[in-house]
Amino acid sequence: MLDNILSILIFFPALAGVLGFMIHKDSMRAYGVAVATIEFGLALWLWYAFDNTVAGMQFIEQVALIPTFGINYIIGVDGISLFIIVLAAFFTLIGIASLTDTKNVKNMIITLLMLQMTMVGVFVALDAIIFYIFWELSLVPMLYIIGAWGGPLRIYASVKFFLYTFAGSLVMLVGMLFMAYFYYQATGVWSFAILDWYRLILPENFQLWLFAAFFVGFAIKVPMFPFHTWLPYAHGQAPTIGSVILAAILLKMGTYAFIRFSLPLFPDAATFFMFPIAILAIIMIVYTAMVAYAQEDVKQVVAYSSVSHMGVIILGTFALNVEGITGSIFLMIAHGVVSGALFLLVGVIYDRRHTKMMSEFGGLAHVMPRYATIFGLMMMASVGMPLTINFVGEFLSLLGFYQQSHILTLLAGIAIIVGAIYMLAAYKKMFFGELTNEKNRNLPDVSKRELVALIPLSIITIWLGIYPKPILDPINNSVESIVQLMHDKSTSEEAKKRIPNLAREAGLVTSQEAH
Amino acid sequence: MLEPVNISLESLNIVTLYPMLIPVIGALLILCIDIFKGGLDRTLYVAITLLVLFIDFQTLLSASNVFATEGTVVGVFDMMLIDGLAIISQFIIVGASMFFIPLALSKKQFHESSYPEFFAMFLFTIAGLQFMVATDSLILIFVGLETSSLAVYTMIAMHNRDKSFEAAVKYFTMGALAAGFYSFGAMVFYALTGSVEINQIATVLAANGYADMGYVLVGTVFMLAALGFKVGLVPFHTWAPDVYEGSSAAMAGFLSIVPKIAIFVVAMRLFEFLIHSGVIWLEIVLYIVVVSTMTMGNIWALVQSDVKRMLAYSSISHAGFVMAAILIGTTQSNSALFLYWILFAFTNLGAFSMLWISRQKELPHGQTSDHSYEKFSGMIQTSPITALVMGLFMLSLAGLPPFALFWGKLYIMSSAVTSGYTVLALVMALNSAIAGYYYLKLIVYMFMKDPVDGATGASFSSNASLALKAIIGFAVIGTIFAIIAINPLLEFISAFVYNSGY
Amino acid sequence: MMEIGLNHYLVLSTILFAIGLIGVMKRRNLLLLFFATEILLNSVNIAFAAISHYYGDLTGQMFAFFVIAIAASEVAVGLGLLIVWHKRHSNIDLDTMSTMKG
Amino acid sequence: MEIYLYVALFAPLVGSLFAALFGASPRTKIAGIVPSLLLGVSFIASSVLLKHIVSGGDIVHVEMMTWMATGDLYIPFGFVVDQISVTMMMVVTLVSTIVHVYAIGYMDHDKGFNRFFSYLSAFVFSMMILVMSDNFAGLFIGWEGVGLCSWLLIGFWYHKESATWAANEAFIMNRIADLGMLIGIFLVFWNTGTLQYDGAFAAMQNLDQETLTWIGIFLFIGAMGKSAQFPLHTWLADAMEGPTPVSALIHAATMVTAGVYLVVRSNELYALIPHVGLFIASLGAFVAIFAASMALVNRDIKRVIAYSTLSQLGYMFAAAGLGAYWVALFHLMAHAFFKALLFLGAGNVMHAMNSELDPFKMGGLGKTMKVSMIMMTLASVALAGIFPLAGFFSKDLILEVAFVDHHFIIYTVLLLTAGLTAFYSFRIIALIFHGEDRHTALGFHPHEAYKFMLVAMSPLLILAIIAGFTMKMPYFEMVTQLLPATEYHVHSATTYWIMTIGTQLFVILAIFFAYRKYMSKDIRVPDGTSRMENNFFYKLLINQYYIPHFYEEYLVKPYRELSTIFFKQIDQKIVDATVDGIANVLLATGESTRVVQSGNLSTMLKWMVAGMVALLSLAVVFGLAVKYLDEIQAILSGLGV
Repeated sequence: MLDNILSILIFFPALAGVLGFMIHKDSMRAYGVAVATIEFGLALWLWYAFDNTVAGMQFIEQVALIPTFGINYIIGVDGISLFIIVLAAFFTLIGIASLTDTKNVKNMIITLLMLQMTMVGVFVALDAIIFYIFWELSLVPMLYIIGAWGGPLRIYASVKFFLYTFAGSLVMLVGMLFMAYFYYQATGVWSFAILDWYRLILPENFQLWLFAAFFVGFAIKVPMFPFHTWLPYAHGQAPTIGSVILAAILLKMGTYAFIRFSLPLFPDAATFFMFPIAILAIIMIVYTAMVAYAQEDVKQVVAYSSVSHMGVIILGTFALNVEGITGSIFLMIAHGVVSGALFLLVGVIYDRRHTKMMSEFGGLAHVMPRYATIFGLMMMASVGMPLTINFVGEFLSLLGFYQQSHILTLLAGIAIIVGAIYMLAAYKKMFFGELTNEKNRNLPDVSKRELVALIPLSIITIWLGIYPKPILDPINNSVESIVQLMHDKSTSEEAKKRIPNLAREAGLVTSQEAH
Repeated sequence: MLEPVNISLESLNIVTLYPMLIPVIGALLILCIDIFKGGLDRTLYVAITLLVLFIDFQTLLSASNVFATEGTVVGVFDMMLIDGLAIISQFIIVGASMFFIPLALSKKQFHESSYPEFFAMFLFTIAGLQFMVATDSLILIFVGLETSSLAVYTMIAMHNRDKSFEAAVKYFTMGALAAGFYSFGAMVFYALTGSVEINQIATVLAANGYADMGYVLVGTVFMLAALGFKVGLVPFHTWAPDVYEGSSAAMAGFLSIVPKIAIFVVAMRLFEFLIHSGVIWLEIVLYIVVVSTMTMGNIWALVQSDVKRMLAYSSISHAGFVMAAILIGTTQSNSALFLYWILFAFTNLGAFSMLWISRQKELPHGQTSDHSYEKFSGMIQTSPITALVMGLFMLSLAGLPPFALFWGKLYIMSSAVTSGYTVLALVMALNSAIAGYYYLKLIVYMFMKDPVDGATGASFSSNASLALKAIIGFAVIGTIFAIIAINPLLEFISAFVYNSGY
Repeated sequence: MMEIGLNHYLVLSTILFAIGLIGVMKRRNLLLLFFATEILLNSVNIAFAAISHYYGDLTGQMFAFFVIAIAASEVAVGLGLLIVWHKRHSNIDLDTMSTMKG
Repeated sequence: MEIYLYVALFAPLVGSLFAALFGASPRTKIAGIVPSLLLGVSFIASSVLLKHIVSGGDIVHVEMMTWMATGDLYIPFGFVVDQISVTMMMVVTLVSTIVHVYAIGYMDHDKGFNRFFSYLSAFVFSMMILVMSDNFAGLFIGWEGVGLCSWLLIGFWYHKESATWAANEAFIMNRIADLGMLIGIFLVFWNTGTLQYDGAFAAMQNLDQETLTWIGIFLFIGAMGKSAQFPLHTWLADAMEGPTPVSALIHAATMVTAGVYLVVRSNELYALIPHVGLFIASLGAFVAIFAASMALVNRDIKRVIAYSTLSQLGYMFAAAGLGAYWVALFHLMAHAFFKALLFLGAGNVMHAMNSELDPFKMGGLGKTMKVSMIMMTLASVALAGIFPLAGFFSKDLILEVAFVDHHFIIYTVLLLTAGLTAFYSFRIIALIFHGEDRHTALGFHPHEAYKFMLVAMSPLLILAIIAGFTMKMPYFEMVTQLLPATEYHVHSATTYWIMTIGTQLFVILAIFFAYRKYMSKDIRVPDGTSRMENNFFYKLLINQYYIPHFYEEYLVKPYRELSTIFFKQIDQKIVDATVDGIANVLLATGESTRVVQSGNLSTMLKWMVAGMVALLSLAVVFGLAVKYLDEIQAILSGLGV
């Protein structure tokens, strides 16, 4: 049943959003929650109906859009994208549910639903142009959210966010056009279908250029150093819900795209650029962690911390082996949950005090014990405490990359030190010590509505930390197929060496090895 | 004793003239009606114009069928040339005009629409443009060009405000200069080849192997200057912003779409053969002109404070974009040109109509121009739907998928990529990014700022009438659901362009 | 006495054209500006006539006629505009018409 | 047997969660009693397992469930109870049960009572995971878990700046070491293909020296952090900010010995790389004397005991490094007993002196706190290693090991340390319990601790006394089934007796010296005036060799400044400024060039003509170029282009 579940997942929120215009203001929140719940239910159903044993794409749908130019509406889901979709649905739900009183909440909820459409779309698209459409469309609602509900610098922040990403992705678009052209030359038909592109083996120098073109688009989205400066502004100015979605889902688009496009399409280039990118990733990890330590605004701390964690994800991705890539995908979800939760937590205190300056706080543990506990849990998760969700991802990513380079992994491992430093420092500033500031004297502890969002996240954080299997298995299957594909496609010796050949390990030899 | 020259009517092949004659007749009809009974309401004239254009469109349809079956048709002493380009461009011209003319039915009656002559002029313009695209004789092109231009000058002036007169005068004077350039260029080619028919010129030049390249270039320069002026390539663009600002939004929209496509066709006819016959110079120069037009147009648009003026610069930049297609000069790029222009027509129609419905009789208090950015601030709060529609058009202009213009950009960039103009493609990409800023600026004003005190939603639709709303509705649908139309359009255009040998 | 050839005509027309250009650039008075444009067009006409004679076909002259016609109609429109402008501002100095800029 | 294993493992967790239920609610005894009982259960279960193992039963090994599995990596939650882990389990469960009971009394006035027990039991759970896990990953879980709990417990009184600071210091320092540990784990995985102890160690047998060396080094770096070996030692002394039961349990008996446990656990690895072993031993010896020297002058009871712990850890590492793993483990056990006892005694004293820690403000407490005095004295005797108490059998054994293996430098160092140990232990004993009464003057009214606290301590006392001669042999029998069973016997009996008696005499002398110096009636409270205090060495020691100062000055501060520079200078002034710069350049170009559009018609016309002329000139140039192409080429070739 429900063969076109994916299309429903994409367009149901959009439709609901359009209908939302005629909902009365007061009942809007209820409406939003209802819609998001249905969407989340559908996402869960997708997970339930998803066949863990299949490595390839599932629920594929195909509709011809511009056959003459090879652009078609192709969507599908595999282990890599599945959980990010579920996560997106989940975060939209708790985002709307925990929405504190904002001015014209109606527009906000409609925007969120639109945003959800684009988010799901990006992760199910199997046609480069469809991917690009959703990729770009996702900018608009976020632009509006930041620009309309943000802080004093909101317009600067939102425009910067939009233009920066927009410019990057246009370069990526040129790359896509080239890719399609090469496919056209090779086969005589236009096609933007990713699965078709997978079959195309390009000479290495082409790969390098195309990789670079795609890289610009993805790196800005991730965001990788030195393209990261839009993020602190976006986070710093965005309303809580904006930061949550941005950190939890939108940033993952970049890293996801690396795995969906860069690696399988250009295995040789990926190998070629592995070390430069790894070094960038390490700079991201350590440098931004130190920058985070220098912040006075707790939200900025979390913002920079997510850049730092994205560094680990990138590193895992470019480990080019199953452990690393699986780890990085898992870390995407983990980081989504944890940083999302952290932003929610920051929002909690912001709603009470309307400031995010840590100097304003101190000794909060006296008045808000529950808050302090949940914050502590999430902090520990974010510094990679074992048996929390983050550890699994970080461990696997680093473990994976260790196969490629020892010394770089050692440097990247500094993450667990510097991460602890800024997080503990921030926690100490906020929660420990005597309660000095009178304004904090009688702050209410976390309310029910906030717990609605925070409790599930805490549960997930622990549960997946202890028992990641249900998520790791599907991811693992899909990743194995991708790694194998990369190995088979790679032409250069270096790449063949770096990218493990699972088939041989499994004892059977693919056609490439045959001759 | 001269024996009488007898020419069989078949050989004249008058059919090729029908599409141009119809608007001319229509125009005369309107004038006659006015003579017999003056002071009739504008609705009548709008209706008549629409009907005429409708018939015109029908003839074009039949013409396209003829082309589809028999290929290119020539007639009237080989003056007329009905090939794929002619047909597509006429479709665009007539079709777009059909959308633009109802804009005269605005809520407030503006000066021009009270003149029947205005509508006559309108039809003359269209006729002139149709002549331009449906011939390859430099004479007829010249005639068509001037007919349309003179009509346009007058129509601008009819808006009857100081600014519109200033605009008209400026446009007129520069137009006269451009006409001089054109005729001189034509003269040079005539001197070189003894013919004024483009394909003749081509053959002759090819025959003597471009012996005196220098003169060919001189001719090309003058042509480039003349045509460049009409489409507003840098540095011949200077009229555009003032004229757009001076004339009514509806008129400006019309100017930004309809005349330009005719010029593009002429440019295509003229420059294609030069580029392909290895006039590298032209390639280089066009490259420079195209890039500077795209870039400077954008950069100047960045600093505008009036939306209409911003759109003027933006359409300069778009013209540069499309000129690039001519520079590339492959079948794909030429089809891309038409595709782009159709989609651009929809979007710009929408954008300018939005300006048009927000037009007040007299300047809002404390504002220097009709459509300053401030006027739109906080629109989302006062009249959300209007704001959304406007935002939609802005996004489409910025080339945000999946809205109309994105597909045009996509296809042109793709054609650049396919024929090895990688750098050009990147320049286009980055320019679209720059362009993002000023389209975004309006969105920022509409969605993120608070309304200026005392502003009500009414002011944004003060000039709205059913007709305008309908037009905008069309534009919205066209912009959003462009994706569905792309495939048939592409098939149609490519076939026609290819069959007419471009 | 020397033979007057095609080139002389062409040179003449070019010179006239140049004069016209200079006029177009220099003139501040609209009326004179229009005169300059007329010079431009007519210089071209000379050349057309000469060339068509040189080639011995009538196309050139035809073109010249069209140019003349168009020049005439331009004058009509131009003068119309000019008169309106003069009515409103009682001057035809084009330095006054620069309300739109930037 | 599995059931006992699970009981032993999870009872503490249950206790912790139970206490956590009362986390927010006001102090209730129940929140302390239930966890203690559950720990008792856990202790009993461990004892059953011990009996099973001792009575030659085979090793209990269970695999609860998969944790991580991807690619070639497979990590289960697997637990093993063998001779080594069961020893640790006994120590952990016993000491922690006692400490829990004790803490019920000790913390009964603290409003964080419930929270405290939830943390403490959580710690025990992590510790159990650490020692029972059958793979490195599981070990790492426990490793980080105890780190977390120690962070929570050191910073338990989070309103105290010093406490939270110490907590963070401890956590971060451990993190530094954990990185080494992590790298070690990676090395193990990529070289052996598994993280299970048995598989990994089996595979290590045929790895090249270099790899093994690296593995050994990185794992040991991990151990250094937890066991606070130099240079990562400073956190342990500061960790004394935590409540005393915490110090007793975590920072004396169990957590800090995790490093030793790791080395013992990886004995098969270190057996292959003796040179690393020697390094470990030397470092151990160094730390032993280094810490002892700092303990000599310190004026804070808990810190003194902390340093002594440090120095004892040094002993253990020395033994482990020299390959005498069972000895190390034995000393670990014995030390756990008397050191915990010592701390709890100190706890009583603090309780009595309401948290006063300076022994110079006490004196003559013996009169009011007899039992505590006896207990602490005996504990110190055991620590000093006087026959027949526990310390004698474990510590002197290490001396013998060093001697027998002909590492005479290590031996000498350790011997000296033994003397110092005796001295500083009795220095505080003397200062606290004997000599004239200095506290009443300061308005203290000491009282003995609750009965049940003392009762709770008694098992430790007994063990501290008898652990040596009763347990040594059976223990040896047991663990040597797993560990290399090297007997350490000085060959000639005479040397042996000379050594032993010599050591004893030396130690006793040290004790007497301490008593003489600090029991005398006219003891001068150090006030910075006396000659000794201005002596360079005294300053050096009291400032802990200026190492914390060094860290503060040359690591912490620069890091903070560098961060600020990165943020303020690089991130904002360079990286971000570039981005905005590009945008601003475009805007500026627009602003500066918009004057082109002057609005004046004649300028516009000029522009058109200018453009046309420009193109024309280009055309002419090009035309000429085409015309004279050959000449140009000739010229160029002439120029040699």
